[in-house]
Amino acid sequence: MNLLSVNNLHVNFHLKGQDLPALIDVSFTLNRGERIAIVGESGAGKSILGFSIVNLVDKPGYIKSGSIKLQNKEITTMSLPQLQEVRGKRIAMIFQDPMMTLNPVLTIGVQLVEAIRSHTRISFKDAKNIAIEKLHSVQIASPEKRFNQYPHELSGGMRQRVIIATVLLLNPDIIIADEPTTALDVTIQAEIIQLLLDICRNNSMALLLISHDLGVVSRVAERTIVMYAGRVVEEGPTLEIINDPQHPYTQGLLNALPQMALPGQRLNQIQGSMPPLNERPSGCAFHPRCPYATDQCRQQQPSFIHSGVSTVACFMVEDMINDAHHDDDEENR
Amino acid sequence: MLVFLLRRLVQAIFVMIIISAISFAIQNKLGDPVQQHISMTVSPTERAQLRQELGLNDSIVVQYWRFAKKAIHGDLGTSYYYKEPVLDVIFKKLPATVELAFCAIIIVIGIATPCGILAAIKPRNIVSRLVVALSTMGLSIPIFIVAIFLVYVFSIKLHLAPSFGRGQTTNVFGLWDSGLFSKDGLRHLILPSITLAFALMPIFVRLIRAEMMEVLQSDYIRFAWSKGLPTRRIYFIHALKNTMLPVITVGGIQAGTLVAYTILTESIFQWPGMGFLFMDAVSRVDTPLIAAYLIVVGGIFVITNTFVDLIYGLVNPTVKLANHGL
Amino acid sequence: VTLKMAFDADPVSLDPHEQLSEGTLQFSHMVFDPLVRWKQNGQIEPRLATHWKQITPTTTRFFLRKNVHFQTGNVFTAEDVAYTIRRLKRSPDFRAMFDAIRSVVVINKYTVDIRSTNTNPLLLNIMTYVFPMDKVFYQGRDEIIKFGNSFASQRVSGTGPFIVQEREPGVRMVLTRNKDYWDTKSKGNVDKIILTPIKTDSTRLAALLSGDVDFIFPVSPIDIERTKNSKGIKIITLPTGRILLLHLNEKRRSEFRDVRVRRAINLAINQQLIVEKILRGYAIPAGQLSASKFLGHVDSIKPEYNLPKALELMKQAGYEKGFRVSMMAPNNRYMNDDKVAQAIAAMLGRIHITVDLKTLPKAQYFQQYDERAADIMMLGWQSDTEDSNNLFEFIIACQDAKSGLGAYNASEYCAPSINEDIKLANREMNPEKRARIMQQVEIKLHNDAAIVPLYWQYNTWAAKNNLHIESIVNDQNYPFLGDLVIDEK
Amino acid sequence: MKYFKKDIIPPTPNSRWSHIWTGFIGDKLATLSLAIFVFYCFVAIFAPLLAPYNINNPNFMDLANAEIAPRWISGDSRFLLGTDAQGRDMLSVILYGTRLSLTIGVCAVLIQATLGICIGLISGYLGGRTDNFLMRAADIQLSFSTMMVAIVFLAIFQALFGMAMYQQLAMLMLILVIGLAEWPLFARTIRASVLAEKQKEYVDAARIMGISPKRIMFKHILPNTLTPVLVIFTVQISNAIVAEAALSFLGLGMPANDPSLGALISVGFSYMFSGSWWICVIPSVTLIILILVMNMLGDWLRDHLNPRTYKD
Amino acid sequence: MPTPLIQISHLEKSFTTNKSWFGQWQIDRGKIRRKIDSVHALNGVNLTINQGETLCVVGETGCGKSTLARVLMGLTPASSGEVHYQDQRIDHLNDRQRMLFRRRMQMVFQNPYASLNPRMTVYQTLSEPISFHNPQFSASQVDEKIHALLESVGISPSSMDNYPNEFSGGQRQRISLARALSVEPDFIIADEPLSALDVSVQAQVLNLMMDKQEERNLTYLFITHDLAVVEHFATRVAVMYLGRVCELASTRTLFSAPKHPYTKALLSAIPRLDNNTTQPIRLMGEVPTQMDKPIGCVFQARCPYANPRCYKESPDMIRQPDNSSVACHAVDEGRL
Ligand SMILES: Nc1ncnc2c1ncn2[C@@H]1O[C@H](COP(=O)(O)OP(=O)(O)OP(=O)(O)O)[C@@H](O)[C@H]1O
Ligand SMILES: Nc1ncnc2c1ncn2[C@@H]1O[C@H](COP(=O)(O)OP(=O)(O)OP(=O)(O)O)[C@@H](O)[C@H]1O
Ligand SMILES: [Mg+2]
Ligand SMILES: [Mg+2]
Repeated sequence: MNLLSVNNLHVNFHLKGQDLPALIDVSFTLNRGERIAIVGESGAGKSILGFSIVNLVDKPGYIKSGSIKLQNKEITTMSLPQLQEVRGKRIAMIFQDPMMTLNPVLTIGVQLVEAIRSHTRISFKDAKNIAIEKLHSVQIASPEKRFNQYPHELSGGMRQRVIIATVLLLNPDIIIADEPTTALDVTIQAEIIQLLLDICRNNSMALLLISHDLGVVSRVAERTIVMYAGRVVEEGPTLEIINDPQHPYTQGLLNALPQMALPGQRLNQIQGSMPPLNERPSGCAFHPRCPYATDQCRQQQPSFIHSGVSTVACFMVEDMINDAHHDDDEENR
Repeated sequence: MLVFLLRRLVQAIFVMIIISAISFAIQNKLGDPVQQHISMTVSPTERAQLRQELGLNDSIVVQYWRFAKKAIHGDLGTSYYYKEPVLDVIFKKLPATVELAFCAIIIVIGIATPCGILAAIKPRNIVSRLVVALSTMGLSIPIFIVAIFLVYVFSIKLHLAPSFGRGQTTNVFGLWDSGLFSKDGLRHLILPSITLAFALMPIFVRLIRAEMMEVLQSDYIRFAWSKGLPTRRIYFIHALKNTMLPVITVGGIQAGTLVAYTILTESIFQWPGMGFLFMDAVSRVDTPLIAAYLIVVGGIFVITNTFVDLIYGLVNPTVKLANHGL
Repeated sequence: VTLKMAFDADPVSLDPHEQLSEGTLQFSHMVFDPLVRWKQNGQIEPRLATHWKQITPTTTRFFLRKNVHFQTGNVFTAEDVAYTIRRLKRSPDFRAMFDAIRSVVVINKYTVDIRSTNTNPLLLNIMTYVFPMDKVFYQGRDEIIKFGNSFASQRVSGTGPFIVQEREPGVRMVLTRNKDYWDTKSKGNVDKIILTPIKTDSTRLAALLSGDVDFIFPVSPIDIERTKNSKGIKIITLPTGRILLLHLNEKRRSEFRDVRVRRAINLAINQQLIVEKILRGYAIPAGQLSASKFLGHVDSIKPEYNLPKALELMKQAGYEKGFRVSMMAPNNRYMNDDKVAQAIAAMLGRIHITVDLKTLPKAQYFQQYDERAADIMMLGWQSDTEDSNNLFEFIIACQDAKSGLGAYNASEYCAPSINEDIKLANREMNPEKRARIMQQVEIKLHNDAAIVPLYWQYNTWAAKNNLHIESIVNDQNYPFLGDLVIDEK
Repeated sequence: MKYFKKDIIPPTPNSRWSHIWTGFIGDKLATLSLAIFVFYCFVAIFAPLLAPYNINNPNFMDLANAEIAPRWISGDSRFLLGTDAQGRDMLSVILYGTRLSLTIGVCAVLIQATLGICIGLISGYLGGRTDNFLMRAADIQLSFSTMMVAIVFLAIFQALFGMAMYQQLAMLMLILVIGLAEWPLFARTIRASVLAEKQKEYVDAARIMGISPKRIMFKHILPNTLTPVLVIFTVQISNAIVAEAALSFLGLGMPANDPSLGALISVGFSYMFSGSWWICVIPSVTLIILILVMNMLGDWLRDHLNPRTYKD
Repeated sequence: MPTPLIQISHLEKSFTTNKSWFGQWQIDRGKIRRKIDSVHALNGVNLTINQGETLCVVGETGCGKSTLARVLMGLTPASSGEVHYQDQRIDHLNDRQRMLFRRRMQMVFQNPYASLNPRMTVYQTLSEPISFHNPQFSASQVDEKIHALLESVGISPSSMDNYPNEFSGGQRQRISLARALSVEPDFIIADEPLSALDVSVQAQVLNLMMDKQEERNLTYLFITHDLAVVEHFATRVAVMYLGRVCELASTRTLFSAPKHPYTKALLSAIPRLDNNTTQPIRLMGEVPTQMDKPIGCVFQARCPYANPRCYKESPDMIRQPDNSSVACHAVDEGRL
């Protein structure tokens, strides 16, 4: 059984009297111990997806329809106490910016211990021991000392580690990591990623990694979901997606990487940029930037089709597969 | 810390010097003190003589110099009316004002905090909308109208609370005449403290609401939610503590407003505190007392601000006192 | 029974000679007794002096009450009277009045002779200010210090009905009944007085209405009707001799030197209307300085209002277009003083005199007054001696810094003939002759339109119904609280 | 450090002012507030034309007409809102009073704003000693509150210019005092924004171009710091009007023959319970509505412009 | 032999962090002492930038990259050291004297949302420097020039009167570049111009920069933390650590044979697409702050190869056989 299944999730934003879709018809599943990455450009709706899973979409956003099931328990309709049960204990979340994620006026220790104590009845002392142990496990030197320090006394990398330790305290089933390293240095980024990876492997936790860095994704995730303008456009095993992207957007994204061009040569750019919420085009949202766009793309939204091990939403791919089938059919005849 | 206090001391002295100079510059212009203390039938020559005795005929500079020399030894002069050293007079009235302000602050904190929080966490709730509307209204109604209205309803019509004065006081530890320990004293406190609280309440309700709303948007509150903490803990530990930071600073700034409004409140309710003393001194042209009041109030401002900074430093771990303030 | 009362002022000091003010005199009547005092009907009543006799034109013999004790227990004797008067002559505030007395001679333990410098028709009036002090108690430490502490300002021993128990200046004063008070005939039954000074009219009234105090003074005319209508509260009003008037400064303004202009101004101001509207009828419109109970009062002079005539006079004087003047008035000294001033400014507008009115708190006003800072200034004057001549001396006599004459003459009007009359009246012992002299002055003033009389104020007290204040208040506002009877419920 | 997400969330593409305007029209309360405020301004500007009586006419104040109740009570058709204790037509007096109050409020806040903006700009841009000194001065000034400052300053002014002169200058004095008393609020807000703006790279870009500091300060930075000023502005006007009212109550405001709303209230106060309630109630209501409206406008702007006003 | 355009020698820069005189008094072991805290952002940087090349500067957060750029541009005065533009020393010039060089050196900033004045239209943004540096231009000439510029960076001149918030991040970065180009400079410093942009847009901007370089023979000082970009774009690379340049080499050399231990760690940390399983080299400890001027090698605290000499002696840049320069005792001693 799937640990988490998201089905036909729609999230809308109420902005200036308009009801704008930020997530459209998103579906995916996550199994125990699985590591999935969500990639896409800024504004694609990755964070919103992450927040929806713990039902933390802020006003003016709201979950319009669809379901998010954690082992058959529907999250979208849970009451607040039930949600608080799930959050932290079953699903934990790491945010992008370690500088802003820890409460500046509470010590690290308080913020760690409260997380344990609000889910299990255990004495402060025991909780402290667990916390220190976790701090140790995320490779923080002299955790006893850190325990009584305030967040501002720690560097960014250290803070992100504290956050990871917080998240690990209750051994959740799922960790959602929303761009956990964007604000950090390359060397530290590598360490944190490695840390996350090790932890997930060792404790068989499921990881939902939100990122726009394909390099990071390729290192961590088994499966990748590519999002564009609020929709999933392609989904499949990471290796497959990197080596054989199907959707023109995924292709463009990969080709634009400097690694894909010869040094000193021009890069393969995608024209234009992702439209903001209120300017999403009709049909396939990618069509204004797509080199292969047809009239059909402009008018209709492609549905998902399987292409090899991946799932893609693109008419071109659909056509190609159909053609291939056609060819097969013809050949068979 | 020491450096911080030292700095504040320098600042206090600086402020007091300026204030004493200003109060000195104006004191001649507030009226003729001699006039206030004699009958109208006293002849002009005799008045001139009295002025001479008081040293009022010397130039301002000479007078200021004389004043400053004494002030260094802690002697700010003698009140014309009370015939006692001005500082003694002021410190005798201090408890009344402190108690009034204290009660008002308690009321403000006690009401503004829950109201502000409620209005922030449940912005669409009917009660919280009412709170917001009332606080805007409160901001718009001058305090003197409020005071008279309260007196009319609660003392004249309903006879629930006395309309003036401080009532019975009991002496505590031999140095403080307190009205807080008798029923009568407390009854007398009701209307003035409500009035005074009314002057500050809207500011704080609105401030706490706005701050709380902003804090609730922040990442660390989201993270707290995602940790699955109980609602109470998120609102009252995580959010409130951060909300209080700006509230504390603004609270410090409001000290001036508080003092100004104690003047109004005390005059309306005949509350025998420093504000009343000040207005009385002005109408009696008790110039040494006026000057001393201003100086003491200046000192109080610096002290409250220092306290506020200290508290701020305690609440906010990111502040190092030595880098804060002058 | 306890009397809680709220007045607009409290005594500045416990020393009755430190300041000549209403507060001090009210206090003196509580803690001390005067030799003689005014009755409500304007007669003089014996107190510590039982009777008196004029023995020469300048000497009057006073016979004193026996068996009177001070609050210290010392016996009251003639020595105390002599001591007190000598001390009065040292007091800056009282000196002016007591200059009229040359010396005091103790004849025996209960008899004193008081010798005046000249023949003095007002000697008895002055004697109402003599509140004998305890010589044994005070002597040697009796300096009068205006701006500092003295023995007398802290400690008190009088013969009066009340003893000071507690005093917090400006906040409250508590007095208790003097058990050994000599006047056993007095029906007064007040055992304790708590006096709270309340400056603001509305607060004071609210204190009465809410039942926090029993007796207040004064009540603003605006509130009188409303107070009358409240249950269980009564109002007593009495006309006083306090005259409100305007000075038109002739030194500052050449226009005011023209009698036609002054008369026009007098005619343009409608005293009747001011009294009716602003003071709600609680004042008497005045056409002269002396109130009707004063000797100098001239019945035939009535306040006159005649706008057309005023305009005509202005025209004759060549000011048809009018002119601009400055005016000052206090805003917290007399009842509704600022409103009256404003109304007057409006009235002068009718004869095209544009008035720049400034109203100030009394503390600043009288400083400005002494500097004669505006063209028109308002003044209210209560005669200490209940006599017209006191008004003349201070208000319209030619200014003389040395003698203090004309100290408040902000018109800077100077008529030598009036000065002569004032001097004459000071010495004239025959009441009728004296009256004629003073009436002559009033007529002269009226003809000259030297000042603009406005009205005589009323005093208004309010109290709970069970207080018999009507029999103890008087137009000089020294309620004889020793005689106050309170019905117990 | 890399970039913060917050900095790079693009503002909405359509112009911010049109967005604000549409939001405004959508909000009934805000529209109503604006309408009322505009009405007040209209009244203030055209008071001389609207008032049924000319208050400068010597016949305007006639004691004989004193304390006539409003028309619906007294039936006296000459005076719609009755007359005050001096026999002045309440309507005319209130119209002029509103004009005065608003003028004082607006001018005082203009002074505050000008002073505050200049000081804040200089302080924020130059930094260092200047900044330290100015902000310390602002701290001290701020902790004294307008009322305290006003009480003291008005006394000085009264003294310096003499009473008669003060009479004529009262309005100017009030404007100056209230204007001088609250500059720190603007200064600190502006300074805070300037400090934030100064960090931004467009300032560096301008410097790299060799543009003079003065031009950078006024042409580049200043326009970007004005949003919070707009918000403070409305609220400060209401504060200034209330402050003037309170000063009038203490006897330090406008003179009685040239009354602002505050002066009208404080004069009418004694008539409150004596039957002639309208003398006090009508100006009070006028004042309260005006201030309420200003505050609501300020609130609305604050919510929608979401500026960083000075807080600590 | 490439001609040097800019020469930087022994450049140092420190910031005082407790500016107020009062704040400098601290209680230290019972005594009150005056102590000026300062951050040493640059610790003797030596660098030459050649005409027409792209020199990339990489390094950790806070190592002084931006400070270097700002000192070069004259936005912050240097504490000591010299900067030469061709033959002229420019670091000590005042605003007026620098004017000449303002036209030659320009800068593109990191945050596209902050580097354009939100209250100025594109036209205003561009016309200001143009008319400022070319007072003789008539209005129409300015217009013409702006048209040409916008077109050359791929922005439609019809959107000239729009405000920056109407453009996307990539477009803004183009406008920023247009602004830098408006004075026709020879040398452009770009301080992380891509870090705020999406991958697809990064490519657009990078392409544009390369096009312009070709067109106008520009010299770039390109600051970035994205090594993939460096590898693609740079001619030479300077690796900075705590205010010092620790390795300087041509791109090919650096990526194929990194020498300095820090460079090695850095390169190993780049996540690569090809899912190679090489473990990143872990550096010990946290990034130290530059509060106190370091003694010895700046990297000693985190260096796995540090020996006593490294703690005492600060290494100099030493030219290696393959024309790269490294500041490392270990490399010098052949231990590495
Ligand atoms: N509070 C909000 N109000 C209005 N719009 C919002 C809000 N939060 C998100 N959006 C919009 O929703 C869309 C998706 O946002 P989201 O934060 O999920 O993007 P993202 O993929 O996480 O981007 P990034 O890589 O920048 O984090 C964006 O267009 C954004 O503008
Ligand atoms: N104005 C300043 N005042 C004080 N310290 C400063 C100032 N500017 C920079 N610093 C300090 O100087 C050091 C170098 O900063 P710099 O901005 O040059 O680093 P950077 O390499 O550009 O980092 P990033 O990759 O985050 O842009 C940092 O420690 C920083 O804190
Ligand atoms: Mg995101
Ligand atoms: Mg940088």
